[in-house]
Amino acid sequence: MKIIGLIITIITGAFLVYAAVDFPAWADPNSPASTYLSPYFIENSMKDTSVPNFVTSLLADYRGFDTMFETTVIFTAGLVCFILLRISGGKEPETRHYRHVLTGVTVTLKEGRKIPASEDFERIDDLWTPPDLIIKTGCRLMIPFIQLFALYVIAHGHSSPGGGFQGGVILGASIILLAISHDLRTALERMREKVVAILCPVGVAIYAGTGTLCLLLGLNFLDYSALASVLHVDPISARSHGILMVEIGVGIAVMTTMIWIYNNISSAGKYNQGL
Amino acid sequence: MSQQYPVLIVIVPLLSAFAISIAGWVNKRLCFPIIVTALGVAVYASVGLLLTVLEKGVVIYHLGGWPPPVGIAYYVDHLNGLVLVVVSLVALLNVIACKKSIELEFPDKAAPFYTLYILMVTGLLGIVVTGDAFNLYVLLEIAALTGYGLLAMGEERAPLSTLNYLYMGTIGACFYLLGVGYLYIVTGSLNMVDIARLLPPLYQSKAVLAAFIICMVGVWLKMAFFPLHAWLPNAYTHAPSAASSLIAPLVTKVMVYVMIRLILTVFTPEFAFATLALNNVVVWLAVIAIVMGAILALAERNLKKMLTFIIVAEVGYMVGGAWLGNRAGMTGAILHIVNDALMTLCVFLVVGNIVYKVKGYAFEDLQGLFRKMPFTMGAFVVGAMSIIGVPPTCGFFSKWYLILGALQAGHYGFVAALIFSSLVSVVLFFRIFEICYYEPFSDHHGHDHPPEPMDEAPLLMVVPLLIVAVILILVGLYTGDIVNHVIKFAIPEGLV
Amino acid sequence: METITSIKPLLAVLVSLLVTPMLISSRSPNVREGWTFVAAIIKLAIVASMVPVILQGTEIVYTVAEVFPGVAIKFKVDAFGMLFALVSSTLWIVTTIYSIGYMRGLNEHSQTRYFCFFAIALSATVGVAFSANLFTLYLFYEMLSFATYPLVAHHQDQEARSSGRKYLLYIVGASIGLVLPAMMICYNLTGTLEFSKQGIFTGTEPNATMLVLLLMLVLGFAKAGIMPFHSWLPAAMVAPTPVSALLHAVAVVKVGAFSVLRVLTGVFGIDLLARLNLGIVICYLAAFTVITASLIALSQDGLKRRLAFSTIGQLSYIVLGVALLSPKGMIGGMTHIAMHAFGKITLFFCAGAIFVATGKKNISEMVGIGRRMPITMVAFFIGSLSVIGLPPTGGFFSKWYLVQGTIQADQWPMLVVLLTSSLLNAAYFFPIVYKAFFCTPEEAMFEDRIEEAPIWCVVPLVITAAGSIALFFYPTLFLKLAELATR
Amino acid sequence: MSELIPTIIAKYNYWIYITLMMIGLYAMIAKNNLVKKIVGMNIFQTAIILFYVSIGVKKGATIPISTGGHGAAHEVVHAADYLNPLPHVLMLTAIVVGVATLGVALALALRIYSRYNTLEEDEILAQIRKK
Amino acid sequence: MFWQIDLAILTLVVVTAVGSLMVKDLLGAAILFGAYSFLMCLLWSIMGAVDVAFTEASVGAGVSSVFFVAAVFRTSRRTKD
Repeated sequence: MKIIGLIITIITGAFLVYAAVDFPAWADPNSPASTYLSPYFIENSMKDTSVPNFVTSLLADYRGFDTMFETTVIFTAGLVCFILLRISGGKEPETRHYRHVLTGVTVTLKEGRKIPASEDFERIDDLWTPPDLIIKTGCRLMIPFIQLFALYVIAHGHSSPGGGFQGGVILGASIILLAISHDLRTALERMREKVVAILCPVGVAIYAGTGTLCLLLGLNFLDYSALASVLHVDPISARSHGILMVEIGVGIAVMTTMIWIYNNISSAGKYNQGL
Repeated sequence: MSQQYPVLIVIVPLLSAFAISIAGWVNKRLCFPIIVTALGVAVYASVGLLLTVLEKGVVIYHLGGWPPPVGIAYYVDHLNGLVLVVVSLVALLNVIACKKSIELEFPDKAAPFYTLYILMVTGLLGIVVTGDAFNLYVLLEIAALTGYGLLAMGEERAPLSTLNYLYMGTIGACFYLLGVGYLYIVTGSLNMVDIARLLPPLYQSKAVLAAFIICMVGVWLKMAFFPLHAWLPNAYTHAPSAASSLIAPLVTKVMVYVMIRLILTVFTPEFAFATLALNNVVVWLAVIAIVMGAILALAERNLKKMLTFIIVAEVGYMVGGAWLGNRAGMTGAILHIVNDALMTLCVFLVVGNIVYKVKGYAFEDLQGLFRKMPFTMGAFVVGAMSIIGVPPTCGFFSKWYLILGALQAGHYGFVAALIFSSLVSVVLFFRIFEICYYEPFSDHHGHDHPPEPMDEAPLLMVVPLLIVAVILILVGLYTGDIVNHVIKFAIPEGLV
Repeated sequence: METITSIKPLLAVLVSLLVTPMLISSRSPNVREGWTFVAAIIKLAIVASMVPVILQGTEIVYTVAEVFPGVAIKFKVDAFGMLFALVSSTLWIVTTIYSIGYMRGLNEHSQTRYFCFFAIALSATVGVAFSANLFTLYLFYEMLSFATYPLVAHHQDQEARSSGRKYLLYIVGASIGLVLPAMMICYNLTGTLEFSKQGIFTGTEPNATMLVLLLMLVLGFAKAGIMPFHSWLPAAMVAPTPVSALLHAVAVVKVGAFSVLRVLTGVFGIDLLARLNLGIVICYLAAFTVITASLIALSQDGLKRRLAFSTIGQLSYIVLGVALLSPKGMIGGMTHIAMHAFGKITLFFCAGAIFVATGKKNISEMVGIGRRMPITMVAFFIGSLSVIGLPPTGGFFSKWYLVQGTIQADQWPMLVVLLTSSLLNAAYFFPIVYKAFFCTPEEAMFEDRIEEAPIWCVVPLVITAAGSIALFFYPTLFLKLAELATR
Repeated sequence: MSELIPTIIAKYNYWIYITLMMIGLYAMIAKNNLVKKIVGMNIFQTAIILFYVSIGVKKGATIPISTGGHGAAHEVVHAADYLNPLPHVLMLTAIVVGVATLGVALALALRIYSRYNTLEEDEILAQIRKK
Repeated sequence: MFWQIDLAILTLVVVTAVGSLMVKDLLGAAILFGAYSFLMCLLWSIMGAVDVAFTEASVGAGVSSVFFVAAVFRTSRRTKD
């Protein structure tokens, strides 16, 4: 296999090198890619959508349809991880471990008995390791700021790098951080599985729904200028607002998907303590 | 509303996917009606679209209101109008036929399964309808990811074979993406029609050549064209029957469509066939694919796996036909997309019914099926006849055009391969018929043994199957109309 | 040539196809067989209603759908097709009666399936007869191959399985492997597949191509049993006797011969064959088959196997007649389809009746059987007379024309072949009859007591035997049709 | 030779992308461990992203965000001043697709591990063959 | 931008890529992959693709690595190659 791999790799590589000779020189301002289509976006983005970040206007408006499917890809990945890994309705384990929070004593109960939820006891798994107070506290302090930053990234995507996707990942990462620093159960208490699973399609549906709204208002799918009549603004601002709406949808979808995938992978679908 | 058909075909299934996903957490019984309605709308819209195209010519839809090449546009011409109808119809019939087996195999995961199912259909429909090279990549990935999810839900070996598929599929999609990048770097555009307009002065460029070859290799990987077919048989065999009867008919066929679209629209036949001298190589590869597929199928003792090797051979038919570089061959390839999708659906639905009742698909499990499941087996006979290429089932007619194309191109190797694979198919299928018909043997002439009671699959599974079988014959009888009114216009005038 | 458009040919084909749902859903065997009768009679009526029109020299045309440019699923009833359709639809009725007797007499299983596929096979046969082009012919030819497979393999045991395999391998293998590519090449060369008197070729194609195409088409229709594609026929004799009778003496093999004749007269055209001197190739192939098959038949002990080899030989008569390319020879070949059908079906019916009544299959076990089953054996005698070609049976006429044809074509070797094979025919039939009636009481294997097969079996064979004789006295219809066809 | 070196330097990004891509491709074909293959797959994908980003580079241009900020619609924007934003947008999508594929691949690897208790392909195949 | 930094990053990218494939420990491979992603993100921000770099930093270096670590945690660190 190694030799075959090597041969294939070398042939492919040689072919690509051969082809690259005919490329325009690197960073050539006169290459077709820089002169044919991109000037339109750069020159008209502000006029068309009043969004200074060309990437955002291009992402969410000119090629907004791609982005909708990009979000759908993410949703799909979350769903696939769920359907592949989640062990739903599985048997409760015979033995359960509990830890008395104050004293650190571990209690093991057999034959499916359990302790009713209380402040004193927390449920732990076989793989439990003692938490580090510094990490726990540090993370807890950081998480609100991370989330705040994420919201900023989503909201300010119009005029600075960032947008729904990056913000969504960061939001998701904040919850994942909680799950890592504490345990998965703690994170799940904040974000129930059902909430995640419903918010995820809702996020993408906000995107697709915005598009459909434009369609219902009489223009083409995702033509945000149709929103002008609803939002009582001029078509150009309507485009800007439309972009914000879909960015929010993307943010929700991406955040929940990241959490969803993490939940399923880190607990192998069992939704126990996790990492 | 009719001017919105192009986007509705994609959007209605997409929105319904979210609805199903949410309904799965609220009320599971809603899922099936939603998916059937959505696919029904898709079928309606695609038929309406095809009729519009037949009447008025190419339909162009600007997404987001941006005219191409600035925005993304949908181009619906005769070629993808036809494929759209096939894809949506196959998906609709299959989901109805597979309701029972989905509920049996995934009692608590039916809703996510339906969601993935309809997302996959969305992806495939999107691939077919789009006129933007990069948009196609994104949809390709949707179809692929959902496909991995659906396939991996099968037997215990399914995850491994799916992971292999995932590696290959990712390489394929990335190659395609790279090819698009090469096109972008030399033309600066992503819109297919626009690229085709900008390309002619660049036909001598190595980058364009590389883009073409890389795109082709990527697409071949995805459609399991020899010698890149190794992932397909295992991945399809171990999949749940509802998934394999969606994926087996559609994915390879849609990828063949992408190949034809690239050849006809993006690179134009002049470049693909005249500038490059690749025809012969590819057709010979197709010949090997057909022969290999047939022989490997012959070696299998397992119905579903045997059928997967037949798919490999059928891919050879279509690629070979398209690369013959003449009108008849291309007609055959396009017609075979339609026919092969339908006949593969037919045989895989049969496998689904058998699995539902007998819980197995090895040859030993098939004994006495003619008596036990007469309707299912009746449809199987029709499907098999179509794969063999017996008139008036549709398989014969596409084979006719393929052979005609090969004769006109003077490629007798391809003719021989087609005839050979027909003959092997006869052996393949009659071997199965024999098992279903003769076995289990009784001692004396079979006069007295008590006939086994009929134990047919539920009506909901049998009726769609029979519909497919009837469609197979109808498409065969109306081949003349399909070719004269649709496919004739799908092939550019330049190709003779 | 005048043509009129009428849906009748399509109806004639569809009648037996449409009756299958009725057969499947019938509750009792009587209802089922009632439907079969109804269909058979309707079919004969439709076919017969077209006879007067055809006799006036008019052709009936009906196009179902155009599938390729220049090629349609199209029916055309001409004199030759009418001749064949008339024979097969007449004999279907008789065979249905016989089937009822035979199947019930032996208490066979899966009778519904049997009658269904029988009906489908008949549809295909009439379809072949009425085909207007090579494509339609191929379509129905394949349909017939697959519809007869369950009939051949009716017994569902190991023997039936291997015979069924052999049957399919030869028939379908040859048709997909040879006919299909040949048809494609023809279409590619000429752009049409329509049968016509002048043939479809322009005559400018290279000789070698024409020879290869001719051989592919003639041998590819393996149902005609021209050697070396003959050995499926004896193997297929495992089928129940009515199947052997109708299909392997009348429908299937005659479809093969009919197709070969169509290829010779409609695709290539007599003139072209004569010009390129290709007829002689087919002549020698057929002559070889005639002699060899007759010799093999002599050595067979199984009655049905002997009949099978006899059939192989007789089929080649038909091909030979047309391949002579002389008008008389062609009339002889075409009428032989009808004459041989009546004779051979009688023989098969007899073989089946003997099996039903006594369970015997081998000739060596039939010494003295004439005393037990006199009617059957008299019919057998008449049938064999017809096959040999002696008066007062219809077979005499076809042989007569064939002989005249060889003289007309100046093919003396063929005359010798015909006469030799007639002698051989006599040599393998007469001993059976002789031993059946004239044997010493010690040799006789049966008690001296008349015990015929069930009435349902006997009546049909009497009818066909009577038909054979009747054809001697009233051969006009078939001769007229054949003459029209050669004109 | 004297022409070759400028060519190499002028397009060094392309050479790097080819190198990385081949590393990834080799890993996907030749590596035995399933997770290693997934790592290879990601390297393969990032290589293509690198290629696309390289297309977007333009000499003497700055990042594709209008310096005028909001409300500067009337200002004339010169295309030559800004980088080509289109490849960036495409690559955002590609990155997302990459992470989605990664999630699915890891989920599959987990399923395989829970069944065969190993991630080495040869060991898994040996187990399958033994059955 | 200084070409030295450019060169250093490019070298490091290749080194980490090869390293993550060579190292005989899956956890190590995951971490090296994170490093690779991060270097890649640097490279892109040098090229001016700020949005892409931002995304790669949060996805490639962030979430992807976490997924890898989680998966390795749930399976095994052992690898033969």
